[in-house]
Amino acid sequence: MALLEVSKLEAFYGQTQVLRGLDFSLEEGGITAILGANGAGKTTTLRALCGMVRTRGEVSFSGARISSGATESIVRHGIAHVPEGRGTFVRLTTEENLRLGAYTRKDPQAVGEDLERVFQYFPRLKERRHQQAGTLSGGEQQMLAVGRALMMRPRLMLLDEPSFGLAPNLTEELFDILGAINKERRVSMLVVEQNASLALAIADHAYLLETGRIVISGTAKEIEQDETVRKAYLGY
Amino acid sequence: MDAQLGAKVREIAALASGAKLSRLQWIGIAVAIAVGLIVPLLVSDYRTFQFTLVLVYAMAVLGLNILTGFNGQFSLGHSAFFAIGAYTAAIMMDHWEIAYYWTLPAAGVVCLIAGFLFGLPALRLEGLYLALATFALSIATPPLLKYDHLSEWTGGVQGVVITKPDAPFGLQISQDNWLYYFTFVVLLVLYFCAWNLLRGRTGRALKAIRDNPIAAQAMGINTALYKSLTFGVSALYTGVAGALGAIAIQFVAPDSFTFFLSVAILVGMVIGGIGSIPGSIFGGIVIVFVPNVAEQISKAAPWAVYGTLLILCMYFMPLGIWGFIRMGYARLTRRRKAD
Amino acid sequence: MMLNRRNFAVSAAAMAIALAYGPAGAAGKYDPGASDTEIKIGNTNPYSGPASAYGTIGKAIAAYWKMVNDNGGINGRKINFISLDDSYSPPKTVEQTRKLVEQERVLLDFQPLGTPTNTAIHKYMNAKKVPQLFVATGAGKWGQPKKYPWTMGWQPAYPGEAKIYASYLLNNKPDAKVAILYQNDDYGKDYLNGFIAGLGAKAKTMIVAKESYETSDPTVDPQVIKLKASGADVFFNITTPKFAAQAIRKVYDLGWQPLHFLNNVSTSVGGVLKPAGLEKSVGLITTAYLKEATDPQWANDADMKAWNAWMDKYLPGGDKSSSFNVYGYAVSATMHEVLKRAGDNLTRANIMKQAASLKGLKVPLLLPGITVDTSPTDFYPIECARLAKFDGHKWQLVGDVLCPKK
Amino acid sequence: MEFFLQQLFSGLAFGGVYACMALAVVMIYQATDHLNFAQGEMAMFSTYIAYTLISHGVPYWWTFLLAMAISFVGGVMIERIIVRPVEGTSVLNEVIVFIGLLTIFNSLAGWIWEYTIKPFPSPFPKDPLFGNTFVGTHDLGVIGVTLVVLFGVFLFFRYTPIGLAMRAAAQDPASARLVGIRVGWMLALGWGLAAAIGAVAGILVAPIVFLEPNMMGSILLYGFAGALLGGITNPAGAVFGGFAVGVLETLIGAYVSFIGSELKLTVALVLIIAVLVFRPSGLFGRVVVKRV
Repeated sequence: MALLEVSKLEAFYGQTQVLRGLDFSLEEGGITAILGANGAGKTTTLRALCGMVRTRGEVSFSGARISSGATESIVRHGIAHVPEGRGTFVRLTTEENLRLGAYTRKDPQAVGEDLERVFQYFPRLKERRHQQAGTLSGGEQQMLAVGRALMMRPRLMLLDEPSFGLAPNLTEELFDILGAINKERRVSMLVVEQNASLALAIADHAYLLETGRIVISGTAKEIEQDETVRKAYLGY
Repeated sequence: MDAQLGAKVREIAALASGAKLSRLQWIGIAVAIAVGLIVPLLVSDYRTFQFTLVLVYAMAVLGLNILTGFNGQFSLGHSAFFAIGAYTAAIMMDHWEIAYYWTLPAAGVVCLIAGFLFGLPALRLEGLYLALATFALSIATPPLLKYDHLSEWTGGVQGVVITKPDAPFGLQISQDNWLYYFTFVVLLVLYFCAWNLLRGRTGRALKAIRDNPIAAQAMGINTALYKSLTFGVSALYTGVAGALGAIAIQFVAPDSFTFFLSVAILVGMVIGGIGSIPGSIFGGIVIVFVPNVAEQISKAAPWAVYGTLLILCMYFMPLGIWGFIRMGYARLTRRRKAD
Repeated sequence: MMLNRRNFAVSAAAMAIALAYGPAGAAGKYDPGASDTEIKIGNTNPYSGPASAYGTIGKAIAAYWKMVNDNGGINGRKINFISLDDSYSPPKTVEQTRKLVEQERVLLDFQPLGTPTNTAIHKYMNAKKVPQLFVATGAGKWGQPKKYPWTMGWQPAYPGEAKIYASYLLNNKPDAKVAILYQNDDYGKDYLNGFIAGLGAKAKTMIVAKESYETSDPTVDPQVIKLKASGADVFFNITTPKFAAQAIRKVYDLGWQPLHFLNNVSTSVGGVLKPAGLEKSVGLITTAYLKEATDPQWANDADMKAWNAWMDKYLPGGDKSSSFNVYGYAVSATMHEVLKRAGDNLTRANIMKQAASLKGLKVPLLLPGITVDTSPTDFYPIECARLAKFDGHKWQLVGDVLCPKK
Repeated sequence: MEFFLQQLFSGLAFGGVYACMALAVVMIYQATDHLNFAQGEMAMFSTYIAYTLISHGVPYWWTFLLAMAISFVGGVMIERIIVRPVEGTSVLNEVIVFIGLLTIFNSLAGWIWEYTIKPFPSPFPKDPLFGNTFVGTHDLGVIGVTLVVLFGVFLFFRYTPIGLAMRAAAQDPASARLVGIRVGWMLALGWGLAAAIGAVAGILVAPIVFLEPNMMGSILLYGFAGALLGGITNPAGAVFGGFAVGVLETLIGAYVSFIGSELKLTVALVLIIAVLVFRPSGLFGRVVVKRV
């Protein structure tokens, strides 16, 4: 059975319908990429999974029905969302931001260990652990967001444009770390990316979204070979 | 970020085209003016006097609305400008025996300057800090009016008593009716000016500043000047209202211009409808009549009723009375179209 | 509201008799607000806002008229007492007073409360020729029969009271150094100016310090410290109850022991001295014209017994230690007498005429020796008072009745 | 010198009161990102509840704790029942609801307990410590209790997960939800805590200014000023700000003769605003660098 099962998912902003019935699933331990142009509904898909927009349809996570729940209840199932714009708590320190990631956990000792592990992944954050998070650079805030998500010990991470605003070398580093996390800790990931080649490089499955519908789906390899995808999104 | 900025610019540009009035709006305005003209003929002098106060407070609410609704700044200090206007009128009439109608432009100019000067330092303050600064202004007003060295002009703690004007040209109408019509005309003129100002270039600039100060600056709008000027114009409206209020009440005293007046104007604005010119009339009605309704419901604890009414208003009309009316109208027309 | 059936029966009977024999025959002369069966009386009071403490007076007055009505009214007419809330805001007072006069069409405006509020309607009431009677303020400006024939005060005017203290000082302590604390409004200034006038030429040398406060101040402690530092040995305390209590306590806590005059506004034992601390209030001197309800010396006083019974019946749960309730009762009793004397001639002019011809009227709850006196040229009903000294339990009356020099 | 010390201590004593109120203000700001104009009246109402408990013979410190507990529950309920429907509509709508709450509490207190001033007991000895004439024991007590409460608040926000969650929820509700924080309850909790601290402030203030429905009016205003002066995001700064406002106001009144008592408040406020113009986040507020 798949970890995440989505059927007929629709989402609305006010009166405007953005998602028009998505059906997809995600295997435990896998990385799935969602590709698409601006406004195709990629970010909305992630937000819909977390109950941050008005939705219709079914979403079940590891067998439990999570659609129609409140955001804070949904994430307590073990879904960590790294949102667009990173969602940094700018007035809190780096460490406080990270600790908030573990807010729902009841094992303080393990939380301490996890904090150290995040600092191992992102040594820059350790240097700045007592600094106000608002003063971090864009790249550092992106790391902070990923680190905060890890602190939850999630079973599924939803990553919204992790490469946004990062210098190419930083992006590569980040994706290496994401790949490592996926392998070491068996964390499943759903990645939304503009940079399709980057996403397809670490994903094993991918979906292409156009105006709120899935138009192409398959393994990352298949998608990479697809004519339209190559022309429109990979640029060769 | 770029996308957002672009959207903002487009939105600002779109505002320019939507500035014409529809036929329905013309009819609405005509009806409102007709009602305004007929009212004093139908009711007693006392009611006319009350409606004069409604117009006066509507003017003050409009003043605050220009600041808050169109510029995103909010003020707890408008009682100060109301007081400056009122005292300007009272001192001119009492000390120099100048005719009442000359006091309005004078009050307006004095308040424009006062508001502009206050607006300059206020520029650097935002949100809560601006609230504190304006609040300080309204707290400081009564003691300043009582200040010994000014008491030759202000009458100190005693205040100034002034005389209500008679109708000119031998018109056979009561003082109250005359003052009502006078206020009504002033209000119409000020409404027209506000509408003209806000739909034109200036209005677009103001809205741009409110919605996205950075983008506005990028478009070459002198944010600082506009913001201070808005403060001045807002004070001007409130000051003229203060002058008319003083003439209607025939008395100015420090106790008339406490912090609670500022609160009343703010309440009137929010319940009337933020950022809406017609809404301010409802604001005036709220300021004058809601306390009376509260008192009628309970003499033991009128404020408890008043507070409850305020909260209920916010529950059922979060966009204010004018927003409520517009939404009701929109729903009605939509239903009609569906049929 | 429990209705006592027997009382109801009695008053119903009284009403029937009154209707049968009362105004009939002598067909009354009436102005708006009066009729064979009813007299409409208007009033404004702060029932909301920061001055609502005074609203107690309005409630007491309403309770008084209820009692009058239960006992058959005045000359067979019921009193219809309409009291409106003005929040102590002059513009609202104007609006509400116009409502009373023009819409409710009351015969007269009784006890509107506050100096700025009454100032706002002063001109209007006189232009409309509607009595503005026994206003609830002690400012000096309410007794000008020539200029304002329709306005009259009631309680001793503030300047007059201040003059009593001044002459006491001139007689007993001519070398005094006086420090003054006053509220920065016309109430405070009236006292201050009356006091300066009372001291006359010596005011300049005798007054060594004066400090004011605003009602929005949370405390007057800093002012008291400053006054003490002036080296004064007399302290004239012109403050409203809350600030009076603060000042009394601070004076004591600072170890300052001046001759301490406390204005009559704040002499309530229950409402001021007890909160300040009775032991800290020993030695205070004030003027009094009303009996203090908590004072044991009046325990068997007939008026006080009647007042207690009235409180129990008409203001159950009301604060018996509040001097406002005594005040409201006494001033209403004065109005009661005026209306009684007006008989069936209930015109506004006759009401003013009756109000301006009270001679040696003994109103319930006034101190022995204090009477209400008016004439067409004297619109100050109560002018005299007695000095009283606080002994730690009650106000001890000292000496004779004193009247300010004119 | 004696005069100066007396003025200084008088300023400090009232500063303590303002500081306590400022702390409650910061508390609710930390938890809800808003200033609550009804805070003072809520504190006043709590104090009346304490007054009622004491007059029914409940011992002082039990009353203190009970009043805090009742206020906490009351604060939570007010947020859940009254404020919640307007949350997220607009700041001004919430302000109007706060003003509504203010008038309701003020009026209800006057209606239930009347407007006459009432003495409120102090738990501290009546006589000044060591027979000094500078400062009353209660005043010292106020300063002490304020500092204790400040310390408690500091520990709570800094070291407990729930304190951290409250700050997060106030700053960025959407992100807070994403880490599983129940934002609605954090707001309610903030209201409850602020009400409880307000109760402390009221109980401490009442013996000084006397208990009456309007007692907190001006104190809340000074509390706001203090909180903003010190930095609305910083509890310790707010406490400092409260003390500063008290001392500043007193000393200006005492030493600048042409200002005197008449305009001291005005001048104090102008000074505060001047400070804010140059330090817009308050003396000790953290400057937030926003990267776009």
